[in-house]
Amino acid sequence: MAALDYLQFVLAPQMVNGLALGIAVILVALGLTIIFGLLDVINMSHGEFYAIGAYIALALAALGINYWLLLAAVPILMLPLGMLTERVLVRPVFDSKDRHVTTLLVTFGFSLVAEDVLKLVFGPNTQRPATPISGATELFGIFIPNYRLFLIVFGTLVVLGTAYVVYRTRLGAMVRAAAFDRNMAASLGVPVSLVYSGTFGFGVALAGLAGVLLAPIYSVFPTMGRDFILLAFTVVIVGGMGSIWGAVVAGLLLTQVQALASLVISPVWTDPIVFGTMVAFLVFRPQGLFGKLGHG
Amino acid sequence: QSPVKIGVVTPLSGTYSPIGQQVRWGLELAAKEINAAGGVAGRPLELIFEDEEANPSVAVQKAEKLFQVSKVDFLTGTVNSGSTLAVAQVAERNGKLAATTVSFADSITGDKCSPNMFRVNARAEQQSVALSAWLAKQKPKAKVFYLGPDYEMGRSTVAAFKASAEKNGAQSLGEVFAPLDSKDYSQYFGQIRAARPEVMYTSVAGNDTVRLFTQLQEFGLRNNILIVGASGTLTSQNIGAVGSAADGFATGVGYSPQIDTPENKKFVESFRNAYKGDPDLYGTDSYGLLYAYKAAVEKAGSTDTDKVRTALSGLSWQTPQGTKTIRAGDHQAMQTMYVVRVNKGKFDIIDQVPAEQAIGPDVCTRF
Amino acid sequence: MLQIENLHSHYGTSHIIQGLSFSAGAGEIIGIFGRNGVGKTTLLKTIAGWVKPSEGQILLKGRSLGGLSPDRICLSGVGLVPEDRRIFPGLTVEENLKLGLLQVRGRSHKTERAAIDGIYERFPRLGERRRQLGTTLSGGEQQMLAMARILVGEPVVALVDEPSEGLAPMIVAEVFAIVRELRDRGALVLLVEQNVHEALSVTDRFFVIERGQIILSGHSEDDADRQKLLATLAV
Amino acid sequence: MVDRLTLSMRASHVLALALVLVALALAIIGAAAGDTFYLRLGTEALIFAGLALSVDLLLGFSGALSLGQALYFGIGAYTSTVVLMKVPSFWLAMGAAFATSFVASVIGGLIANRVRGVYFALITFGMAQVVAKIVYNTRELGASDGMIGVPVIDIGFGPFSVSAGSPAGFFVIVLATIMILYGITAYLLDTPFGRVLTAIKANEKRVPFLGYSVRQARMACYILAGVIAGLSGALYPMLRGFVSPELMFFMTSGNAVISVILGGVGTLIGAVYGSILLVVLKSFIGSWTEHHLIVIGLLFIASVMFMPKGIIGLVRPLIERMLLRRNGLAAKTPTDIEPGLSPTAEGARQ
Amino acid sequence: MTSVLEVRNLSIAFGGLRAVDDVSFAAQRHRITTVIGPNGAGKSTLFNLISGALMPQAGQVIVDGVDMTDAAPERRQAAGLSRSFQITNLFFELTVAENIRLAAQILEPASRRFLPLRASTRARAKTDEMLERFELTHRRDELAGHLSHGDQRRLEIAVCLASEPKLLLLDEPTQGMSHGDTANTAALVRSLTDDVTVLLIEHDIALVMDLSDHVIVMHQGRNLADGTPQAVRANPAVQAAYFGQA
Ligand SMILES: Nc1ncnc2c1ncn2[C@@H]1O[C@H](COP(=O)(O)OP(=O)(O)OP(=O)(O)O)[C@@H](O)[C@H]1O
Ligand SMILES: Nc1ncnc2c1ncn2[C@@H]1O[C@H](COP(=O)(O)OP(=O)(O)OP(=O)(O)O)[C@@H](O)[C@H]1O
Ligand SMILES: CC(C)C[C@H](N)C(=O)O
Ligand SMILES: [Mg+2]
Ligand SMILES: [Mg+2]
Repeated sequence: MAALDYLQFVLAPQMVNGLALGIAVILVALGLTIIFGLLDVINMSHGEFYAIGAYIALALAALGINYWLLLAAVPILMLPLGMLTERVLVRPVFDSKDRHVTTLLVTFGFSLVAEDVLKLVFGPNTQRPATPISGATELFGIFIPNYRLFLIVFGTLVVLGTAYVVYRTRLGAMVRAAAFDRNMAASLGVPVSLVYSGTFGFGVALAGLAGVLLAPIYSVFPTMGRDFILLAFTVVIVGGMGSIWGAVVAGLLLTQVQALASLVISPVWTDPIVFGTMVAFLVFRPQGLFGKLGHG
Repeated sequence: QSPVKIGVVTPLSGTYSPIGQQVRWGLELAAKEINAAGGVAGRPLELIFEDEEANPSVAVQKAEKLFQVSKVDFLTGTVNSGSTLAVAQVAERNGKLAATTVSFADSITGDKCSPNMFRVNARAEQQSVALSAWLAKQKPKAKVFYLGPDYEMGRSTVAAFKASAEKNGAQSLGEVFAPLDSKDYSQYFGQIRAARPEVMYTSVAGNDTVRLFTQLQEFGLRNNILIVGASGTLTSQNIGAVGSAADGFATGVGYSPQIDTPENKKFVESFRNAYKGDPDLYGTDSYGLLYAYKAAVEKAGSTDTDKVRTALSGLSWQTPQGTKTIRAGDHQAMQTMYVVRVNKGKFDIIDQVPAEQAIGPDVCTRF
Repeated sequence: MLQIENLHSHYGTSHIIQGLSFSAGAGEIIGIFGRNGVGKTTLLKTIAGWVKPSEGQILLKGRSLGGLSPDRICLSGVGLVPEDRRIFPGLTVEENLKLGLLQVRGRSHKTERAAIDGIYERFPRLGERRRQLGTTLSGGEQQMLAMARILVGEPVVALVDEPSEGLAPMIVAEVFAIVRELRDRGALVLLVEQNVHEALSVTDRFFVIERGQIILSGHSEDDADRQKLLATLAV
Repeated sequence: MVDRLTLSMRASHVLALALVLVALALAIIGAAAGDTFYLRLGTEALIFAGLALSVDLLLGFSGALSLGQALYFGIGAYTSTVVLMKVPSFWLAMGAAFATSFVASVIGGLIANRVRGVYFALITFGMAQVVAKIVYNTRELGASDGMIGVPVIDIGFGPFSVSAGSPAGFFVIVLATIMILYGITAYLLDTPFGRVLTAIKANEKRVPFLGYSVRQARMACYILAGVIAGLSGALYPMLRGFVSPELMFFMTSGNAVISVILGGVGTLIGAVYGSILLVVLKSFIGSWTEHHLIVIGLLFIASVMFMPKGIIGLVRPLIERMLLRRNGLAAKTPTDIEPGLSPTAEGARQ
Repeated sequence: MTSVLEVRNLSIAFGGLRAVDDVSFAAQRHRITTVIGPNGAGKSTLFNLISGALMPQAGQVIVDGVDMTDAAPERRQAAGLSRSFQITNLFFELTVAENIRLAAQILEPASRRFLPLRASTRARAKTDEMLERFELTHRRDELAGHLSHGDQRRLEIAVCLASEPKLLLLDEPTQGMSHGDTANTAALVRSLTDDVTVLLIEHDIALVMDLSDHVIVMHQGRNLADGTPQAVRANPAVQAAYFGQA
């Protein structure tokens, strides 16, 4: 009886919640892994773009725009923002000899600025849009809020759609070629400039979408961007840079590790444990789970 | 007339900036009123603000600047207990006085007390005493589960509440400590459900509260469990974001805008006029501090550290929260503690505990 | 078809191409010879748009290419096989090849597929390695891939930089055959080679570059011209 | 023939000497004027300069960006605190900080040096984050409150002794410590060992085929950087009398990176100038807006984009030219050698 | 013992592709041994195995009587093995002189590793010598990345020689060199054999015939033929696999 109780009240819900968190993390990591894997750029301001997405959603919702429309409107608004950021900040240092470091540094600088600007504009207090779907469903005795169910389903669709674009279209190869050798790619007819900013914009739009989707659960405040970022980076690394499937598998895996570790060991130790998992991975498989797409 | 200068080192940026904002508002309002009424012993009050970035290292540097360059007579504003402790040491080494209006940690006026540091807000223990007394009346022998943020403040608030609740007959079912900035509290809900508590005590604060409460609501745990907690858990900073999930939450606190006294009514009104929002405990405690300082300086007849220290020790003065008295033994203010309960976004007062009962023993041994 | 007038280009302050002019028509193979470091590669890079000319004109069918970006230049029909091959290491052989298709817009999927398959038929080695990453190819395989990459497009001008470098004799012949084929399809080929003897057997005309200028030009058939060439290069 | 890097390092030394002279002059003026605050602020800037120096050693020379160098700074600071609270001895505290940061950086290095590039940046970031969290939750180390009550110590040098409470005296001691650390690093970079590091940055894959172990060199560099950070950190509690886990947080590491970029990557002395500049900027901007991050962020971006060698990059070439002239060499310094060579010279060959 | 390098049954496969398949041979001291073969035959992979860039799945690499099969590249280098790369592999952001000096530094005793560069007299002398010998003195302070392709190829050889190896592996050293330089390089390689054993990969057949003491022909990962240049050239299997009709 006690064992059953444990299973029903503790273990199973823990794993289901881990799944919802996993999808949330994957959504944030998705844009990151695309920008990282295709452009070879570590976007340190990814978390801030996630925050910007959430704030845009909040502002639009205040104007009375329906939540479902926001799911489309925010990414559409974020795309040009991302493209602009790429043009103004990333592009000028993209060809420097140490691209990894310089792009990481400019985006780090941008994250400082963006966070403070959000605070200036929206104030320091926490805000939260109303949960668009309320209520909860009981499945096999496990209690799951409806919005989380929606998140799991919709998140899965977003991941599948993105994977289609990256893997099944010639665009993917064009982007990777352009990232590696812009001159040669251009001489084969790849519109390098557009491809760069488009990819960056796409990654940023995904961050924005994650912002809209997660705001009702995790709430909105200027420093929210820092929340997911370590976990998202970990997911990207363990999954293999640029690999969408890698991010999915790693996201699900690490959040389960986290969920179970916090149950069995202690919540405080989850961070070291998740991080330890990443270290172990890097030691045995530096290229990550599915590191094939990377440029080495 | 040279002004009396008061340094304020408070987080204006970073995670704690909403609290810093209340501190600033409370102090500015009091300074304006005091200056309009002729100042401190005829000298105007001047506030000098510095951003501590919620970082003790920065706080210390700014405190030194205020003491040595701006030559302030008195210092306040720190939020983090860590910053407060560090700043107390700076004050001591500079031979100046300081006070906190926010930090909870019992150690500040307990085992790490400093002759130069005062606290005018209620510490963790005071809050717990009030709340647990009320809880014992409300739900005798309540079965309580504890969820605290995993750092000093969380651990000490949970320990303080647990001790006084158990003294009042409550039964403890279990406790978890969630890391600061946890994204998802639903991972603890299984344990909570399995324990089947009647009451849950929490001392998470800020953004964490928003997540905890909305997630509790999502998972339907908000309906059948009474949630009580620390005074910093819900404040005007986050209550809007928490929304209806906040209703029914009870806490032991030194302040509520609902306190029905003419002083408080007047205070709330001027605060609203000035800042378009309600004061919370941090704003009010900060407001009250300047009146204490004014009274002490006027009593001492100077801003000299030793004289003002003597004047502050044992001082009683009026605040919107009622009369407060600084206990000479540990520099902790005694005040009436209220139990407030959230009702449609407002903090209704439902009970109160007299100052002497709430204060707890003086464990300071340094002076 | 291709007209170059008084071309100058620089790297920083060093003046590499110093007033170079020539013109060439469709269906020609022009050999470009010269010692190491005289600017042969720089000339090709300038035409391809990697290096911006500081002075002078590059006209392709009367349209100026100067100042266009490399992708626009590619789309106007210029194909490039660079000297270090520049195979994309993170892309598979097939992905590398497919990028070559971009030069011509609007072909049907079937035509494109046929072009790729044609390459695999011709270079079975590439077919066998279609899923292998670019970096892991042997030097010679990379060279074949680089040639194949412009073959699947439809270049009007093909810039080919030292294609025989590092190739086994058999493959050298194969590569020169591709160069001929490009010409037979009506393209103008600018062929930079150190392997002068072999190159002369395919070129129609040649130039020798020295200090960023053409110091000698001639017809490959003409014995006197060839003598002069060999004498200049001291080979 | 002086080689390019040797020459630039000499130019850095000139700037270091200038810094020391100005600092000593200011210390004398400050002491005479009875100033405490600015001297102590300057001391703090120098302590953080030590952290920045260790970041620059990794980034500027071996090309590894550490986003978690504050880890070792924090370890040094906590070690020193624990020691000083028991035995108020400067030398013991420094020795202990050396030992703990050495051990910690050996362990950290074994983990982080498994990977390169951005992975290295992220791993170091994560390691610092995790250790900071552990400290944050460890009651024995004061948990989130940190530890206060570090006594003001007397620092003895044989017959002499200086109190850490004396603003000018302690300033000079910190200045000396940081300059010694600078001197050691600068010296090492001008040795064959140092050049292997620069080679790793330029083309790591080629290095083993010259007969050098990349792993050893990277480890040595990482440990050296960790120890420099640890020793600098050890000075912190002597100045401020306390430590808190914030010393290990990302912002501390981030500030060190910002200092290095502002000052000039790969110049070493730039790290010192950069952290002084950062302190000045912060207190200057902080006095008119609490949104100082916007300004600092923008400045940081601007220097990454437009001043890849930071402020040092603006002045150092002038000094290099001066040095060359003094050595009676041509005014053509290596930094202004333009890419390529005139084809004329090329044609003349053979 | 006259063989400086001995390779026994060396094999490596990438997936299904047997890039080097059971190759054995020995390189005689002070001789030039040349590996030829069609593109993709496995020549560079063989060099990678010998120099430690890749670890073999089977077989042994013995340098001067010492089994180096599992040694890291730097250990082999320290034992006197030096290699060049088919695709130019230099420190492009360092100057020409720095590139050479880095390699020459290994000549200094370990005790000098932590002394100022000035003290590395031998390395400095060696650097100057190499610069002279490869006619790069006038470009010593230019970045290697700014040299033309042919000049970079020469620098690559200079770097390899700067460490005074006893066994030198050159992977298509003349690739991209002008005729004059090719001839110079050939002369240079020949002059080296006084103190160095050379293992060469080349496609320039005239050069191979002229230079080599011993030729190994690789084809599809295997050692197809092995012998004097003349014998190999006359071998019909080699004719078919390598020379084609040419
Ligand atoms: N990126 C660059 N920056 C500066 N100088 C360069 C650069 N690339 C080439 N050069 C210089 O320009 C000159 C011409 O180089 P180029 O590559 O055009 O020569 P090349 O004729 O192709 O020689 P090779 O036969 O060796 O390939 C050389 O002196 C070279 O050093
Ligand atoms: N890392 C790898 N993964 C997969 N295949 C590889 C790898 N490295 C080499 N190969 C394959 O092994 C074969 C031998 O390659 P290698 O580079 O040794 O050829 P090579 O004889 O040097 O040819 P070339 O004369 O063209 O340089 C090639 O077919 C190549 O595609
Ligand atoms: C809730 C917070 C204002 C409490 C504060 N962090 C403290 O340490 O006391
Ligand atoms: Mg060339
Ligand atoms: Mg090869």
